[in-house]
Amino acid sequence: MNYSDTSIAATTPFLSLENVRKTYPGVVALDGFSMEVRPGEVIGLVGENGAGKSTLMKILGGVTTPDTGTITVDGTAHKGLSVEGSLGSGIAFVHQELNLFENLDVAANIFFGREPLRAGPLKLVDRSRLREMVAPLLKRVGANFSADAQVASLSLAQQQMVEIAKALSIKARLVILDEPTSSLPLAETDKLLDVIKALKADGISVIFISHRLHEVERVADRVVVLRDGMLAGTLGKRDINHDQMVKLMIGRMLKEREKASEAARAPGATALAAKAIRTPTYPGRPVDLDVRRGEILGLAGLVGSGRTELARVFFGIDGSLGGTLELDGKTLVLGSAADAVAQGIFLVPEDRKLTGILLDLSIAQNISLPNLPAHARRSLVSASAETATAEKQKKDLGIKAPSVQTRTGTLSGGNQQKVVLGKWLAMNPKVMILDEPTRGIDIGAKAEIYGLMRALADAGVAVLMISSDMEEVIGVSDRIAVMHEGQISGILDKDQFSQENVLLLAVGKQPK
Amino acid sequence: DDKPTLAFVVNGASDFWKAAEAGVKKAQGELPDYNLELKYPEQSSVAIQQRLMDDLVTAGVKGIMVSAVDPKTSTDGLNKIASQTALFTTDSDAPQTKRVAYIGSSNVDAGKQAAEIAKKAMPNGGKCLGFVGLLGADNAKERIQGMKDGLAGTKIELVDVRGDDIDQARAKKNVEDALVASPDVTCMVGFYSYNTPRIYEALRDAGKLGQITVVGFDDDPITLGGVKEGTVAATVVQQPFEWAYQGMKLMAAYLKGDKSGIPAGNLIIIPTKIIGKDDVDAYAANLKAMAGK
Amino acid sequence: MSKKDLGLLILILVVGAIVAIINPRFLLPINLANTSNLIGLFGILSIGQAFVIITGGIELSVGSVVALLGTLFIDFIAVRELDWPLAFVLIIALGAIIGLVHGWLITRLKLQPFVVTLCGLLIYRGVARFYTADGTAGFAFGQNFPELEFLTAGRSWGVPNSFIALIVIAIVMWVVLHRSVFGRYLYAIGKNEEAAKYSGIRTGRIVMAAYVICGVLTALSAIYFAMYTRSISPASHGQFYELYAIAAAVLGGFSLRGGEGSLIGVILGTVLLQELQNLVNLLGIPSSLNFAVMGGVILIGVLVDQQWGVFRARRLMVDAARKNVAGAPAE
Amino acid sequence: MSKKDLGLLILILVVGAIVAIINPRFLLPINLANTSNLIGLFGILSIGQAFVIITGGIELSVGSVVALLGTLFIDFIAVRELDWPLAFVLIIALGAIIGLVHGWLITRLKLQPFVVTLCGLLIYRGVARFYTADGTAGFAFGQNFPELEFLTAGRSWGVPNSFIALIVIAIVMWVVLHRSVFGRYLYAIGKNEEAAKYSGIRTGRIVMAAYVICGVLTALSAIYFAMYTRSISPASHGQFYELYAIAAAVLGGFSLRGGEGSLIGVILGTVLLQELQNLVNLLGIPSSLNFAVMGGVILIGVLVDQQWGVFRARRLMVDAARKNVAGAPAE
Ligand SMILES: Nc1ncnc2c1ncn2[C@@H]1O[C@H](COP(=O)(O)OP(=O)(O)OP(=O)(O)O)[C@@H](O)[C@H]1O
Ligand SMILES: Nc1ncnc2c1ncn2[C@@H]1O[C@H](COP(=O)(O)OP(=O)(O)OP(=O)(O)O)[C@@H](O)[C@H]1O
Ligand SMILES: [Mg+2]
Ligand SMILES: [Mg+2]
Repeated sequence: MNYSDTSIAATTPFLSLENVRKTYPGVVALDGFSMEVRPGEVIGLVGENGAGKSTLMKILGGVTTPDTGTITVDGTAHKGLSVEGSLGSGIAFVHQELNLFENLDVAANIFFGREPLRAGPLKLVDRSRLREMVAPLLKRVGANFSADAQVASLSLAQQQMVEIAKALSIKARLVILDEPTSSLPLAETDKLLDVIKALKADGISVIFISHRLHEVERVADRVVVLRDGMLAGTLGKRDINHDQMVKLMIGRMLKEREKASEAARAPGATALAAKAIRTPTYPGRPVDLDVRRGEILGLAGLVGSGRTELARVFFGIDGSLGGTLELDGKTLVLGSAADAVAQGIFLVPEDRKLTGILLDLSIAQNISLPNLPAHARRSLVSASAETATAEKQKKDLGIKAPSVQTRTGTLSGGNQQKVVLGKWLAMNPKVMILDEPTRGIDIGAKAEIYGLMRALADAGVAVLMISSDMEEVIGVSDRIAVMHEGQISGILDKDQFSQENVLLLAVGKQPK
Repeated sequence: DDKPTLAFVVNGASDFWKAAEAGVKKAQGELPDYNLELKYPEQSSVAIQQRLMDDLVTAGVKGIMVSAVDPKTSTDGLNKIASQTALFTTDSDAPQTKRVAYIGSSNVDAGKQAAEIAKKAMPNGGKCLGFVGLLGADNAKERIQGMKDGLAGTKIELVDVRGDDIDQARAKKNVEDALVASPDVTCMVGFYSYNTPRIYEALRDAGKLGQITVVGFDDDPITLGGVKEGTVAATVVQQPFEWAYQGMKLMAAYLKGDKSGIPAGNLIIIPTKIIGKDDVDAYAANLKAMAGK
Repeated sequence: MSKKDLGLLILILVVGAIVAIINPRFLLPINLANTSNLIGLFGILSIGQAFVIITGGIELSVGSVVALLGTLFIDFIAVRELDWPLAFVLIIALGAIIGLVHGWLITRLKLQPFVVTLCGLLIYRGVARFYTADGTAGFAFGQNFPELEFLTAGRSWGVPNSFIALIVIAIVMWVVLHRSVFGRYLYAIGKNEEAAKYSGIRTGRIVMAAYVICGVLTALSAIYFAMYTRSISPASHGQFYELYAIAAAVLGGFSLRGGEGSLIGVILGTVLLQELQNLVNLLGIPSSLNFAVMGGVILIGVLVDQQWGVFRARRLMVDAARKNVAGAPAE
Repeated sequence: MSKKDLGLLILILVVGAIVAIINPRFLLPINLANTSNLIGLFGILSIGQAFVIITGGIELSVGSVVALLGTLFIDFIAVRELDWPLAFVLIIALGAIIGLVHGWLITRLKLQPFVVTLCGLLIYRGVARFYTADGTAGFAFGQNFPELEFLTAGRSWGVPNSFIALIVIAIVMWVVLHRSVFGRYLYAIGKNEEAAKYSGIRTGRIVMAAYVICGVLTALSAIYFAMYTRSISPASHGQFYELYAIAAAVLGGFSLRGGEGSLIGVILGTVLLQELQNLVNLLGIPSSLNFAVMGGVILIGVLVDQQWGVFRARRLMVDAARKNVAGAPAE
């Protein structure tokens, strides 16, 4: 083992996995995997979509049990853990999918299942002590909301902070974070990484799963790489770097991001234009923005700056409270998403499982759904037309699945995202809006999606990409619009691109 | 207005009570000093009827004539009403309560009359099947018992009675199923007012009209039509019109202090009648006249 | 035909065989005709319900609508003496309007289907009772409508026309539900309405259409029921028919969460329920146990189906594990 | 008290005031006592239902359980002459067992609550009817149980003891639902059962406990109803009571999707429903319209609540817009 930090190497492992194997019908999610976790160690766990990271964490969290193999916690060997068993041995878990109760307040969520009780047999919640216990936790994660706030009123990022506070609240010995930063941009991510360091200082181990490799580089003591359910390799502190991780993950080096697109492009005509549009969340802040044909317009901003809201208005999900939309110079009235789709305005939404795809339908059925009449003769669906369209998208996008009849719910996150893209690419987009298109997507698939966006732009489509990933915004966009509290605070052209400028605009200041 | 109100509370929504409504109407014409009303509980259940009467008492009703949903076991509830207003019973009696009097007919006697019809129509004996809404209801039990008593010692037998929970689709299907299950049945009895028409229609659909003796109760238009046609042997009719008409007048007199109308046993029996082919026209005409049509 | 449907069919045949052995008169053509008549009536009702259930909704007012529209139909032709085809069209239109109002309240005003249709259950029966002043709507003796009676209560080649109507409706609705674009939308909405909306489907209209279909089919069966009983006491007519319809759908493999179920399933569910009712009468079981038998069979049916699903999933899992383990060394 | 509850309370008072003006006898102590007695009976039932609804479930068998357990209770003490405290305990235990079985079928065998309790609705009434052979269970003339009668149908200081029982139960249940860990888990499960499971909560047990609570409270109210009517025809006793209970909960702000509602709400819902029934009788509205009035008021109540929410959200938005625009130049 290549431990750089000898003090950690010397300690006995808190937890070890040996030869763990987990299969789902038709899929080997984990195949003879072994690893160990020592006290005070931060392990970065990386791997492509579907490599088995979440499966591994679900086994540690007691949500599923492995087919074979042993899990040793504190010297005791188990065939599998239960949720209570896992919690009991000090394993705290922030799931990839959020697990909060919208109808309860923040405090109730953080200490859910471990409420301080008042004396007496009735098991009444001691509400004042609960509040006392929550306050320092919220402070630690840098929350900008109160302990009494209903979770339903928080943004996705704020909810993620609640999840992290919850993990901290357990006197944990191991904290597992499954893509905690996937919806955390900029400042919040830094805060989280600080929290991880503080945990380490307290002797608590952390397993940190992320597709943002630079974050892993910053905090990990050791990186474990998964590939196809197997251990592809382990990197010690000194060996952790972007290229090494990528090589282990996908088995080859990734070419440098093509700089070809650097060449100045003649901007196309304006495709979608917003004139003084007011979104329901920021009704007092009119937005002016135009997306041109043949460009990728990046939309950056802090958490809750109103980008998703704007996208929802562009896609006809929410009505605007004022202003006008224009498509190719003609006024556009959108009563529903159907109207937008009819005009060739498509949205790849931020919340894939809730709004992006139907998990119970097959890949083919998902892809044909927005354009079903075209796959039908006399209103009757033609299965062969459906399959043909889906096969094409599967091939073009490299969707990894046994067949196009596979249930979408069994695919890994990245492949699900490709299905969402596929359903729009099968039609003729004029304007393509992508809200956090690479959220939770591995580096290989990311590159493919960037390529796809570029190809779309080259074909004359207006692409609007909302992203909280700074590298992505700067690397992919032709222009960057930045939002601040519901308004466009500035637009940067390629020669003005810099992290600093985006950040300044995002907090409402002028760029240099 | 300050006129005292008298209420006639029935045991559930049914066409049977339409005649009583006519009786109440006629009595109203003769009792201008009173407000007369007829009340249907929204469901045929003890709790709901009890509540309706409680509310009527609250609303200041001076006298109530009730066809209790379950008189035998509602003694306390009825007594509570009787302590606050003049309570009369009709349709089925509650002799153990403090009700002033009962006006109505005897279901047992009605059952016996049904037996008479059957005996007359089938001198050589036969096998009868009965159909009824609620097997457990008192009026059903008494009619069935009366008929069985009446048939005792003859070669006619009431072999089974099928219930339908007042679902007319089931009532008709029950007859259809009975025709299949018991081909040897020679007579059918409809104990509730809608049962006889359903028997009539099922027999007509099966082409068995006239081959099976039908004994009816009450005076549904289809039943009377069948009687006239000769396909229903005869029907036993009660006279809810008379109960209501006489009852309301009696109650009004009683409230004025005139107790002469109440006989010694506190029972005023208005006998049921057998309506056969010969009486049916006169009876139907009379019905029409009473309803004021 | 799915495995689920096949299982139900086998159950129906087994029960039928047992009843036929105990009482061979079960198989008499007249009995089969009588029962298939009721299958027709309840089947039409249940198909309507199924269209609503597939969207994740529920229609509890079915029984009250049967009472209200049946009362109006008889009143129109027997008392007001409208031509029956006109009355027929009016009633169907009323059914569509009721469906439209329910759909509108549910999709536009975002009320819960259970609440809307529960209120409908209470209101429509009340209106029907008020309309007849708690009396009965029925034909006078000898009032006849030969064509209407033939179409609704008559028989062709010994088969009740109501059953033939059910078959025709079932075939059309099978195509609509399982082959058409509209049917696919219904399933999609039942599975995940949000995602369907984000795919550009006008979910509001589709759901509304489902309630209208339910309203129309309910109106149609209301006419059939009216012509079957030929007399309606609004206080009790059609009571609990919504439960029959829901039970048929559930037995037929529909999930009340939406997005699951087949048209053949709901028909088979109806057949089983009517077979049970017939059985109670033919075997001389006390009528009081009628509902209990129905409840018991539904429970057992759903339980077996569920446990069978669990068993199959488990076996699949074990198979997968075995295959994968076996295959491992060869890799 | 939440705003929703307050709105409901105001509605109750306004309706009461109007009725009192039209017919001052509405305020007679005897009328208030009669009505509050029924509020007590239905309130206990509705609280039980509320505990199930909060988990996202539903209990449709309530009316049938009231019939079955009421029949058994009267049979136990009037015919079998058990001591009433023993009979009381037996009935409550039976209620708990019914709840346990439902909870078990729902949580362990993963059946849908609607299906399980629909079967219960059919089965229990059937059993009750079979038990009495479709007869009536009632007391013989002169059979008296002074203590039992005092506790169930008696009054203390003019207040019906059933109402006092409701108040006591409501207070206890308020603490359980709104202050205890168990109550918090119920809300959590109603909103997101998966997440509750991931938090290490034994959701199965909690849900089962909710059904047991519902069973016990239903059993208790079954005894109260039995002692109120003193006679039970199992074919009709308690019919539709599940709808009353569900309607009270819905009026009180419960969502059938689970995770929403307050104990005060369900009590106020019960009060409003009983007030409406009282009103129909007192104002001489035809009883046939009773259910229609109930349905209409529930629909309007839910609509107003829903539209009020939409309106408030919109006003909030407009306010925000105005404030922001006004503030803009100053920046
Ligand atoms: N419940 C399930 N049923 C069937 N297959 C599953 C299930 N859960 C996961 N899988 C499969 O197991 C494999 C591993 O999935 P897992 O979620 O662990 O990947 P991951 O590494 O977390 O990917 P991502 O980065 O996209 O989150 C994938 O092929 C996935 O399709
Ligand atoms: N349903 C809601 N109710 C109340 N506030 C909301 C709701 N949805 C969003 N918000 C708030 O509106 C603001 C804008 O949210 P939006 O999701 O559009 O932002 P965003 O820039 O896309 O950020 P994110 O990165 O969180 O997606 C945030 O402050 C968020 O908290
Ligand atoms: Mg994952
Ligand atoms: Mg967003």
